[in-house]
Amino acid sequence: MNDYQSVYLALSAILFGVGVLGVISRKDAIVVFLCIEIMLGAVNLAFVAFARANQSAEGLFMVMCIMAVAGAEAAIGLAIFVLLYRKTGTINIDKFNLLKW
Amino acid sequence: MKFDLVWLIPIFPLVGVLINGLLGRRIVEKNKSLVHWIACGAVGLSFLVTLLLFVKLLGLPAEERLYDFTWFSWISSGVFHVSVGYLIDPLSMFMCMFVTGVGFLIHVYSIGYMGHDESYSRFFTYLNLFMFSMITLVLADNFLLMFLGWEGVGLCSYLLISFWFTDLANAVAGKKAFVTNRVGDFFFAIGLLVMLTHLGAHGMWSLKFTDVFSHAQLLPPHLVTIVCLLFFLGCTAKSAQIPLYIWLPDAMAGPTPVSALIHAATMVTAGVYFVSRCNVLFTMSPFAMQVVAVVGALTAFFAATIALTQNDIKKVLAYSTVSQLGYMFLGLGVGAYAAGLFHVLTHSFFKALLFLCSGCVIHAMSGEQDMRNMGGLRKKMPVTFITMLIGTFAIAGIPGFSGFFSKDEILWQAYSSPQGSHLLWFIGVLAAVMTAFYMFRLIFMTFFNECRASEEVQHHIHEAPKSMTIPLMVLSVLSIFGGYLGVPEALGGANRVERFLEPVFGLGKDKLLQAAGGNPLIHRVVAETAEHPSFAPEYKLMVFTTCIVLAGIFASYMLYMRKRSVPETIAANNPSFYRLLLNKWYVDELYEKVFINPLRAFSIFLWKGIDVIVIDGLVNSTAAFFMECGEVCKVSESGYVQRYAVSFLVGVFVLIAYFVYVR
Amino acid sequence: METFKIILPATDYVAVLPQMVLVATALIVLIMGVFKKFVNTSGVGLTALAGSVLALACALFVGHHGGPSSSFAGMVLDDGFSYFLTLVICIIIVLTILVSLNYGVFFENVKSGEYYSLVLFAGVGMVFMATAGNLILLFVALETMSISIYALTGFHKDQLKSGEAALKYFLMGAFGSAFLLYGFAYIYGATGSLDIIKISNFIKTHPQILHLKFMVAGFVLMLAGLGFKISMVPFHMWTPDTYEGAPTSITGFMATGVKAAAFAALIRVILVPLAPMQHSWVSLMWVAIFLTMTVGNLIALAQENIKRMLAYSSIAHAGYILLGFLSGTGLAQAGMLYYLMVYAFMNIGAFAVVALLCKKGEEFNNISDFAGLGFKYPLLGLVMTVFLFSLAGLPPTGGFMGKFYLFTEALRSGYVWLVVAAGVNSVVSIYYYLRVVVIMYFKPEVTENAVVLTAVSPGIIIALAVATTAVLIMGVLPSYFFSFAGNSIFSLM
Amino acid sequence: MELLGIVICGGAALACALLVILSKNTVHSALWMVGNCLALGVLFLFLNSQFLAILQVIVYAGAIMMFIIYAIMMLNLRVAAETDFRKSLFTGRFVVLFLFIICLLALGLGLSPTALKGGMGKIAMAQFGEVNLIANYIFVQGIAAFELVSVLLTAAVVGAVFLARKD
Repeated sequence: MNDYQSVYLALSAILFGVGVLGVISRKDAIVVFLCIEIMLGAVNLAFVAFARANQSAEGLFMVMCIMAVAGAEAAIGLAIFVLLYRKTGTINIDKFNLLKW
Repeated sequence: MKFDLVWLIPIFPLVGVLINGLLGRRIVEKNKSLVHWIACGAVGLSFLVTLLLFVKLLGLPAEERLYDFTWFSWISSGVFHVSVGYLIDPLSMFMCMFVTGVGFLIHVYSIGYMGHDESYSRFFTYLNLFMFSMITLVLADNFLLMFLGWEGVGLCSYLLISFWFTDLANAVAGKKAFVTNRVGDFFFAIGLLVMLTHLGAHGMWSLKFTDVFSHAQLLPPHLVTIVCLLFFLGCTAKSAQIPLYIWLPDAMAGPTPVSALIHAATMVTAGVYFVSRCNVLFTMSPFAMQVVAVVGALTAFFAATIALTQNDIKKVLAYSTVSQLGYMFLGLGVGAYAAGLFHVLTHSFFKALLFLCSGCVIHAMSGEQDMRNMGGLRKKMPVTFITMLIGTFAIAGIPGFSGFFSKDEILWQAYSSPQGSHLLWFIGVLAAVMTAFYMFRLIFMTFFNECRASEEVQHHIHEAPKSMTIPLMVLSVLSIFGGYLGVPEALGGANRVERFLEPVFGLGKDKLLQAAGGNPLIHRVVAETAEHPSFAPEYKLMVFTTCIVLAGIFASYMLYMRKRSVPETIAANNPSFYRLLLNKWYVDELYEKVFINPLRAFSIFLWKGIDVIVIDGLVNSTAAFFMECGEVCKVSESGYVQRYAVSFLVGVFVLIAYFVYVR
Repeated sequence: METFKIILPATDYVAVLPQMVLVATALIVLIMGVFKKFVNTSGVGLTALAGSVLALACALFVGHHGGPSSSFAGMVLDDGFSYFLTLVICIIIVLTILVSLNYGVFFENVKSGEYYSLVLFAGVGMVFMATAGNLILLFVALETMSISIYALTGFHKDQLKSGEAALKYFLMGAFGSAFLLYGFAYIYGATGSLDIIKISNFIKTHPQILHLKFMVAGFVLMLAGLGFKISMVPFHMWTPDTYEGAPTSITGFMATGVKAAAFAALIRVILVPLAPMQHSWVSLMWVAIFLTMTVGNLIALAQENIKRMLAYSSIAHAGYILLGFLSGTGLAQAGMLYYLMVYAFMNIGAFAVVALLCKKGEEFNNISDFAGLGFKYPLLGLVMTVFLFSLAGLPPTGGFMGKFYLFTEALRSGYVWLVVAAGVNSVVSIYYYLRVVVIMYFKPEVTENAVVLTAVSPGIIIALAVATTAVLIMGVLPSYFFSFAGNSIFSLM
Repeated sequence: MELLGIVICGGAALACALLVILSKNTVHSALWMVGNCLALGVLFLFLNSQFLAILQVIVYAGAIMMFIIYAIMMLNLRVAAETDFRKSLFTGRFVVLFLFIICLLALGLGLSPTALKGGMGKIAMAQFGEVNLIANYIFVQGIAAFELVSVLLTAAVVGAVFLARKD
């Protein structure tokens, strides 16, 4: 049975790459965070594809956990952004450069 | 066997150290007396536990008096294991008894003596630390733990000699003691390593005394001699023998209770203890025994000659300590281990007593130590006078006092033992005469005649407080009666000390070792308890020695009471000889010329030439190089979080590239 | 369709008793924090303390009797390794709370219920990370820990540095866990399971799988994700910034707890199952370890801020511990655990001293602030000296013995040059650790804005005493602890 | 037929993802992200995982993304914080890195389906992805992780509320 496994995996890899690219190039903290979410989405896709290939529910449960974690990260991340925005009026991550060397 | 309480003995002083060391200053602010209650209490408790175990040990039949208590594993690395364990046998309990006992008395004495010192808690912390180390030293069941105690007492000695470190002389004296001891320790450690590696080559990776001694036959004879000599060199430093005795007289810079405890009664006997502990090894090497005996005899004689002319009251006592330690080694060297240890015991009583008395004198004289400025103290300080007189009788070997029995035993053994010789005996007798002479010189100069101190000092002279005099009285009682523990058979006694220690030294040892799982020794221990076919020679020697000692006392009386101009005339007529003695045979100067100056020159060369230019240059430039590297590298930490992410990515890429494509 | 019942044996819950106690305490503390008016503020901290001590007691007395076993269908492993790390982590939590009790005097936020509950939640995550037998649980635990610590890092809300640190840690952390997850996905794809023991067995029975690029890439991504948490070069960049900006009590917690948990995961997930392919990562890990030690130590030389210096030094310490990872023998792993334990005590101790030197709302974090401290507060100076000696690896402290074990094993495995490099690094590190000691004892006290100990609670005295004693005891009597670590490694499932 | 669907949805997911990183407007980025989630959801359906597809739509696209958009609105960040990011996006090292990651991941990983024979699954293909199977896993084998997720969410809420709260 041809289940197009490699297509899913390639797609997942490319999506992951797009996410990484966004993380290292965009300066807006929220967009950076969105790009991390893209990476997680790519991981999810890989997990579901593998879960089907392995025919086990473990991978599916992992995906659910990842969703929950993504939600939790969103909550904490946005809280940090709000905190910083209140202080400085920006969430451009290049502006946060007090700590270095 | 119920000796498991033994770990309590070292623990009490350690707890004292922790409490006084960490909180001492605060305790002193609140309630000064608490400090000495803790310190003395700790040692007192140790003494009580020791007493308990001692009584228990006495209750056992002689051949069962060996118990090895392993507390916990200390170092374990491959085949080599060392545990913290305590060996209970007659020898260790014998040592532990008087270490804790005399230690306790001196702790009590210090309450009065150090009462006005600013660093009250520091003093007691050090003293307790010393007690801990000393107890560890004598109770340890293996060489390494013993060495820990050995180093510990050295450290405490250093700390206490330079206790008043603001005075440069004290700091220098402390340093001298420390360095000299390090020299000895160095050889000691080499001996230990030689022994261990050799035994290890036979699969005996153990440092336990019982293991080592029962496998001693694995060592070839020449190696035993080397090891014994290296050990003995270590002992000469710790126990102040030729050639490394030079630190002990200077060590008198410390507070007097310290001189009494460490530099007379306990620490300096560590070498004697160690040689006795290793009697199996030493007995295997007759040459090493000879060296011990000769060095001991020479030291006894040599130090006594120096003591004749010293004017500092503590220096006299210090040289007399060196001399008496020489006696002990003489005893050990001729195979009379028990006699040597018996002298350790009596000496610890009367020498501690003498030092404490001299402390009272110094205390009363407002810190004056020169005997030429003393005199006539007999009436003002009766207790001190009487107790000191008792101590002097004991050390001089007046019949009936403790020193008589022990000294006589050593002299008799030196004369009669197969390893002994008449020459050794004769040197010993000469030293005994001189001892009597200079000790009475001390008494006469200090307590008799008119007082030569200044008016102001005279005004302050007073008897010491109770906390100081009570230990004196206890010690003087011990100085009298301590000797009766070991009355020789010739005088109708049972020589109990020797009987008690016999399992360790005598033939009983083989049985003990077998009981402990070891092999019987191939080299039989020479029986020093040879049959006395007749006591007549011993009587003769005893009477002879006593007479000649009394003659020495009489000479001292004549010179320092009656014709007081004579000593000066003698000194004036033999200026070079007098100066030679006064300046301690110029040994310090000799060492300075032979060892220290070349070494110093060499080290100055190393310092100025090699160190400053080559090494410092290297080190500094290395340091500068690393600092610079740090400065450069830290720029990588730019503070921009996305660059961090890039670095992360690069890492991942390198890893993947390596594993997926290169590998 | 059949109905199914949830049937779990009660003993399963006994295996996670410490974690349950921690969660319950966290919730109680959280609720207490809400009713500020009725509850004394110190009551919150004390409750958290009581709960964590109880958890420690549970970990000590309830855990691991008999051989290794698992519960929750293999999700939670109960072996000697779990036991050891649960103990270490519980000790870290207790010490952190003790330090925080004092630190809270200076900083209002640290007193709140949220603070303590987050510390406890993070602790739950750490314990689960060390005991997880399944990658799902491992991941959730890691995120529980991380998310709590992201928040804790930003707890100085009035300081921009703290927020910045939280931002950086959060972004990098989320980025790193995505990589970790991707690695999990590949491992899952290659072996068909997320259960660590099943993965192990699968690799044993199908050794050819190790040649699959798939599998290797999964391993690499996991290594990156966990390497991030232990700050291995080049995944270390977040460490100094985050450590500097975070509240000091949390920095100590991060430097020890997170590292202990992440190393536990590293051993469980990579070292043990992938042991058959160990020979293939040698040269690369060699370089990584070398860089980790060297970069950490070199940059630490150039630091003026003590928290930042300790952060760089923690990178270097990760390098030392990774030596055991490279050697891979049982004794080397025992050495890693031993070092983790010593490291926990000495590092939390050092950070506790830093946390002690505060004014209301202001910290003294410059190394120059320590001038004259040794004489002004002799006991504190002594304690700090002990910690720094131990960090520098000088006898008679535990740090020395830890390095001794790790270096010896690495030598025995033949990594002579790496050990030489590690030795040189230790020497370099002595320079910057002893610099603090020198400044404490040989520099005159600064006159203006001098450091004053304003609040010393009994809690922090206990914490410092415990840490000092532990460091010294582990240095003088290492064999007990080492055999404890060794036993825990040998009963590793 | 199936392949066509996969390609379309995959293409959509990819396009949405690219648009997320290319949009100047933060709100637009977030909306494209919703699109990405929906496309992934459809892909999950192709992969026989109905339940996850539903979750993906409801939880991801519905809840999390709305939460993010709400935050963006609250911060009033209509235009992204940076200027000229597109130039930096396609210059220099980022291009190299991008190509690198694509080639590594796709080449090394995607094309070896033989590996998947090692799977240990037992579930019949027809049942795969049904909710009761997942539930069975969650509440029997995965109960520990499931419970820990609750702890995680509590911690996140506590932390978020504390950080975002105005003092």
